[in-house]
Amino acid sequence: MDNSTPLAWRSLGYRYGIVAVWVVEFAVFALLAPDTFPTTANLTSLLSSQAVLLLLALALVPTLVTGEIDLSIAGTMTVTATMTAQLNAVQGLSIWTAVAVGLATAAAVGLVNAFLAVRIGVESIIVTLGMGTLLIGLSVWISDSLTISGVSPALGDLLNTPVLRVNTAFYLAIGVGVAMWFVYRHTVFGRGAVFIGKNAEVARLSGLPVARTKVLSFVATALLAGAAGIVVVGIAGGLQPTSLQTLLLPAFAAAFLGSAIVEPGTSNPVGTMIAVLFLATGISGLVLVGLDAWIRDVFYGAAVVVAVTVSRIAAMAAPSGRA
Amino acid sequence: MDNSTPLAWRSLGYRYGIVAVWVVEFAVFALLAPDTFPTTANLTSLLSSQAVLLLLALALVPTLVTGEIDLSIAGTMTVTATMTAQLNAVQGLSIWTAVAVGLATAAAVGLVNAFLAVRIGVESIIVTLGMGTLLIGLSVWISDSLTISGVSPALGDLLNTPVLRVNTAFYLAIGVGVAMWFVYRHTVFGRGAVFIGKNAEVARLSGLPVARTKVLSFVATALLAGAAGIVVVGIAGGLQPTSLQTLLLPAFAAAFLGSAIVEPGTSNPVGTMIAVLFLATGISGLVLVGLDAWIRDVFYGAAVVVAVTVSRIAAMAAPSGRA
Amino acid sequence: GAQSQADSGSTGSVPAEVTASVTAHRGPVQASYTGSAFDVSGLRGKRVWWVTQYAGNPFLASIGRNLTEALGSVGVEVTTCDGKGNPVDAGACIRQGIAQHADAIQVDGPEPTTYGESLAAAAKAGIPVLSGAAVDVTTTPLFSGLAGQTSQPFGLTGELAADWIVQDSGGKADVLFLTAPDVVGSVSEQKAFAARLDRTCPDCSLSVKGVTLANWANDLGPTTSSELVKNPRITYVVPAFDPMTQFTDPAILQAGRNDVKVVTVNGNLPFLQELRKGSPIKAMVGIDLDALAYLEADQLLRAMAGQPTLTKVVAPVRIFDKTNVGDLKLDGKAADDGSWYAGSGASADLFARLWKR
Amino acid sequence: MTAVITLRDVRKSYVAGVPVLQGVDLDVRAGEVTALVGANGSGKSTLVKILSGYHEPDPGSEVRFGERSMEGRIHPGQARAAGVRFVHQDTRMVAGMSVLENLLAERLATGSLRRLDWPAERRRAQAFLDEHGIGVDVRADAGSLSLADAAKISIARAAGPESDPSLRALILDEPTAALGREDAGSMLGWVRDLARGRNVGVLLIGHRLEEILATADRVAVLRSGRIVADTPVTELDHDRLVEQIVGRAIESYYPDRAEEGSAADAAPVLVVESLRGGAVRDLSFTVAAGEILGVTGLPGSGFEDVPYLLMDPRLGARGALTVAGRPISPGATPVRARVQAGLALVPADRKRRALATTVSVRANVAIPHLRRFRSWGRLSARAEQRLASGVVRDYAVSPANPDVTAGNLSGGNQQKVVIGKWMSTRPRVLVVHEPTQAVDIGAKAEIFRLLAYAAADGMAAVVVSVEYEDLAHLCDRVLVVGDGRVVAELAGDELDPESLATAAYRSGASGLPELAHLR
Ligand SMILES: Nc1ncnc2c1ncn2[C@@H]1O[C@H](COP(=O)(O)OP(=O)(O)OP(=O)(O)O)[C@@H](O)[C@H]1O
Ligand SMILES: Nc1ncnc2c1ncn2[C@@H]1O[C@H](COP(=O)(O)OP(=O)(O)OP(=O)(O)O)[C@@H](O)[C@H]1O
Ligand SMILES: [Mg+2]
Ligand SMILES: [Mg+2]
Repeated sequence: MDNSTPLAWRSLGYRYGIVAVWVVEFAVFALLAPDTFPTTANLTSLLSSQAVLLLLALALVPTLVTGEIDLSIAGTMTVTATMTAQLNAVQGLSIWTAVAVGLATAAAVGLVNAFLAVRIGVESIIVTLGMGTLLIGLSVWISDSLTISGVSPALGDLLNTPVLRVNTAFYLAIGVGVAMWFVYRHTVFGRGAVFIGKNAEVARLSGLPVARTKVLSFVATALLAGAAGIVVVGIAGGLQPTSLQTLLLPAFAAAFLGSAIVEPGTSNPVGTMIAVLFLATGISGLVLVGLDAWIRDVFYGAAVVVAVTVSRIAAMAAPSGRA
Repeated sequence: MDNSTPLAWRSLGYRYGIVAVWVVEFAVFALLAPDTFPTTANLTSLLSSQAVLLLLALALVPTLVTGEIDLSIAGTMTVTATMTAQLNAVQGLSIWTAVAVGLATAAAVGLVNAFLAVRIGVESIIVTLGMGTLLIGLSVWISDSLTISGVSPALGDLLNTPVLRVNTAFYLAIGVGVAMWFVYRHTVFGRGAVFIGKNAEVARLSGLPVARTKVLSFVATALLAGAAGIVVVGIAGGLQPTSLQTLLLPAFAAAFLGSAIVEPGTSNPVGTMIAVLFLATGISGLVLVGLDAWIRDVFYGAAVVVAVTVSRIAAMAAPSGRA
Repeated sequence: GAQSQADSGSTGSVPAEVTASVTAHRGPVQASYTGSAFDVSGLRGKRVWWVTQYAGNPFLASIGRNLTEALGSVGVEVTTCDGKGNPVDAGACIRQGIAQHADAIQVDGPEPTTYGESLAAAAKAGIPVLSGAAVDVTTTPLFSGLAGQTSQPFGLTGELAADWIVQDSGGKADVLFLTAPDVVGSVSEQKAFAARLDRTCPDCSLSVKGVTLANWANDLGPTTSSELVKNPRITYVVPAFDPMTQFTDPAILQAGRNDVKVVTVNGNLPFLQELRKGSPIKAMVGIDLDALAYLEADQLLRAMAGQPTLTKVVAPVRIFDKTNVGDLKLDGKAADDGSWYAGSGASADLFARLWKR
Repeated sequence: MTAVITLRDVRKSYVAGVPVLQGVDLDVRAGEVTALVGANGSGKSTLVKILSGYHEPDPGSEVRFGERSMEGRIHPGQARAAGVRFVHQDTRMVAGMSVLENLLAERLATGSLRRLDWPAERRRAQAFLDEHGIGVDVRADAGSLSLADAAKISIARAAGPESDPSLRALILDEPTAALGREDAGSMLGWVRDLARGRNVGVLLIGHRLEEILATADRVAVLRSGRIVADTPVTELDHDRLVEQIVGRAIESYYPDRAEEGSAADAAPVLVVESLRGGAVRDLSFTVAAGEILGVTGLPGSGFEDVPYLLMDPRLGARGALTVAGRPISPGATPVRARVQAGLALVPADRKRRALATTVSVRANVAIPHLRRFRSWGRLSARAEQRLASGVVRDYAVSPANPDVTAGNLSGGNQQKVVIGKWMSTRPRVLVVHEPTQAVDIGAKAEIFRLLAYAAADGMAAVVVSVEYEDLAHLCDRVLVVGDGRVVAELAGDELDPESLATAAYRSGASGLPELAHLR
């Protein structure tokens, strides 16, 4: 074992290999659609449209890091969005009050998940799966099974204002991601959370606040999912409550893909953001090249499978690899 | 704790508690809709409609038992159904050949999943997530983005024939479940698989064929998902390839709920079948009581959360409970 | 809403208007259009962004194919973008269209309110956005920010379904109507159906059940069979859209009810084939997707040419049942060229005359 | 005598350029017990895992089971077919499955679809356990077994029933690490008879030399990847063996402690009042700063629960605790508060409770220190690196690289990391459970020295162990626990291994160990 070189320098290959793939992907589309794909306009609009998925995928990180999983993010996102839209557009509350209430709801959901998963000890994958469906139902009830329209443009204006031709929502999402990167890489809380994810019992007997950390993580996940919901309301201006469920799998695809890179084996914010943009680049490119819709699904699926497989193989080849 | 009482007899309470809940559920609906719910007509048609979900939920058991997870079942189901329908209705192959090819496709998918998850060692939750999306795309391609109809009635006749007013498809699904119960409860292979699921490391040191067992499990899961797809085609006589994805979460809800009962902590066929029927009973009851559509989601979600939580609490209270 | 069974003993009667309406709509459609001719020569080479709610939806896919053909005929090229069933991806598609300086954007499926903000952005960029196959344009005013709208006549399809049932049942039918509450079109269809039934059939009863899109595969079956058990007198089941029959028909069989007749809407090829085979589907209100696509094309061209758009135009519909389904040529080509309605290529010819090259 | 296992020039390196085994030659002969000893990390377990087919030997290595010679990676099936059975280092029974199924593990290996006749299997298995005097219900959850019972069962499982003729060789990797002297003695006696009686070749790996000398016929010593000595036990004594293992003589294994008196009258830092929970009925004691207190007893007497009752609120112990003046409610106060008060616990169950095996040594060592930082303060990677390197150095962990994945360390080196991790927090009270299990003779002396050093520095230590010898030499006082209460307290001149053993046995009502309740 080459013990002199630190892990960090070894294995650059499989930690950032995806970036190389990304570059190739970019080049290919630039060749196939030279005058539409590699244009500022296209790329800025590409980025501007990723805020929601970025936030939703990042939302998964806190729970995944601590070794839990939250399948209710789509539901949390929906209920927050519905609350906010309904209170503002229908009940006539100020948009900011509505947003506050929406986020409070999200936090409450996170607390319930945490209570069941951490205090009671139900497997989080199960309890959150149920919770997700339950929340969709509640959202439909809240919205009275109607499509909500007429949300105050104030929110949209805030989120859609272009800065360097990219909307503020995108910067918001990236900002969140960077903050998370700092927390998980450089703070006690973050490092503790990661360790807990590796072996909760050892962490507990070493005095780490396992339960508290997990509870906070569930709440953080819920709040971020809620934030994604609010961005949806903002950039759409209206909402059809049942329409957000289809974002669940893409969010997980990105989060999982992200956990295979940068810090392989641990869900991490930077990897997640890269994954989201990597996948979005592909979709955008395919549209411009003008291929059939089904190819997008194939690409999306294949991208995840291949990327993860490659990074796994590289990891095994790398000197630090284990039997 | 008292080690002198056997596993099997201890804890009947939380192993079969759900059955009690089921009875209550039944009673409640019987009270609310006395002359419609508890009728043979209702119950038989209820059962007849569950074959697909039963098979799909049972499909999850083999992989879950060995500590893996397969999120591609909906995709596998879709591609199998599409293959079969397309080959028979459009290409004009005999229905049985088409079924055979369909199942072969499913098996192939299972092998690919197994190769990536077991041999390469990619986390199964990630690789199968990608695989699922990929397969949906392929299905749309195979079906040429069209809805397929005109599948030979021979298959439908076989699966729809009522026996004691319940269709044969249901008995097929139950038969599969019972066979699986026997395998996982009473055979060397089955208990070996469970053992591997509990601790693959020790299993491997004890010389259990971990890799082989997992590969077989992935294939079994894929084949069962494929079977579910074929039942869909048979019962409906046609198929819109993209219409089956939404069965993924209900199948997991049932499988997870099932893993909390009968043999708590281990995914098991009997529990899974009970869970499917428990949830279906609720849906049917709600329709008859005549409540809004959204209540259905609330019930579905709440049922999973509550049932699992209760069984968990009972498990902790039970003498064998361990924190 | 269901209505009273008060005089359910008496034998129903069939109002003349119903018989008239059914007979009228059984016959082939006359291709007609109120729009004036205008010059499209300047539009050659323009690019239209077609945003579909969900590429996996065959109904929308067919519109897409026809739209591409229609616009292609005047040298306008179409780029397809998949909204993947959620407002985020749909919004992304619209943004991309704007970024690519598309000359017009056609959004088929989503309700305009769910992309209102994107409309603002498009307006800033001076790109017209048109809505299609979303809301019933005969009853819904143009959403602010839209340059035009088209749709199938959701209301009418509902009424025709009602008429067929009233006539078929001799004015005495018990009906189960299945909607997708999260698809507004299906609700318009159901409301019109109910109103029509109310007016034309005092002895009929109606019960309505909703199953959200995401639960079709899991719930349509049990919901249907349970309702049939609950009210055994039901002999007509009306799924708002024909793809629902994939799940309702088996349930009807499983409920052991071969006396139940299914009447549905859209007229996708496979379900017309079912109808001909004599499955539970006994009547189908078909929508001329070729015409619908040409109407969309026409609105798009007008918008791009700076002409005023017509905001209440809808696709022609036709009732199919055993009396006329036999005459149809049931294959993929016919499904896309309007053969079943005003005749093969009718729309193409009609608009070729209106679009001056 | 025929060799049932023959090893010639067996080589293995996990990582290119870092050989672990550099050409091992060894015979395991039928009917005798061959002992394999060596320092931590010398490659013993690696050798075992090659024989069991878990790892593949490097090309050129030659392994023969009887006459059959194995090519490349040995298939587990081949080993089983050749009648070679294993007990691997710290592999617990699988929790969540019945003891019965754990016993059947080898059989499950066939993976066939044959029906298991549970009631029959149960009867057979129960009889089998009784035959070895193991008082456990086969339907019990294996997760509820004490380490001792688990160890005994896994040995019995490997040997199979008397009736089983196929057994040729039995390979035991530190089988008695978790057992008390007496249990170990009887178990090894049984192993010895088995070798003779059923003409089986036994390869016994361990660090307790007196056990080795008492059991083995031949002792092979593994050092730096080679067999450096292979001597009939008759020509060996303890010191010569030690010399062979560490390459030098160790003059004393035990540090000479400062005068006990001084420690005893120092202020108590740990005060335990009527502690109750698990098998502990009522326990009160105090430990003074600089004092090393031993706690021992027979398995099941409750003494092995003491460490966890002190540290883990989940066990809901009752009574009163004071650590360095801070009151602690045994059943309520969170672990972190106890750690902050200066309490530290080194559990015996390494893989489950002491070490996160999938992360680096560095991360493991850093964990208890994280609390030192302001909870949102930025972590200093350098400080962390310094800390980890320090521990690796002071405790001679090999390989000496804090970035190694902890699970890749040898058993003993893992133990060193755990102890170092806690020592580096400079605790006021250190509670250690079997601190030297799986640790080689050299490291053992080192660990004792560091304990004594820390004590001299004012730390109070509670050493919970069944190693009477060590306790007698290391501790100022030793409490002997019987039936959940203190039955004897030995100190000063009356404190010697023999009197500890006798006290322990007088306490145990019957000779038959009961189950330990908390694991
Ligand atoms: N999976 C692995 N990957 C890399 N290195 C390993 C692995 N397993 C063991 N090693 C290294 O091989 C060497 C020998 O380990 P092994 O477990 O065989 O020692 P041992 O003789 O059993 O020690 P102990 O007496 O402490 O159990 C150690 O340096 C260890 O770090
Ligand atoms: N995995 C096991 N470990 C130990 N004993 C078992 C195991 N499985 C079954 N047994 C015992 O064998 C007997 C027969 O097994 P069987 O599974 O038929 O019992 P059961 O009552 O049917 O259990 P279940 O109702 O959970 O299927 C049971 O009484 C049980 O005590
Ligand atoms: Mg049984
Ligand atoms: Mg070892």
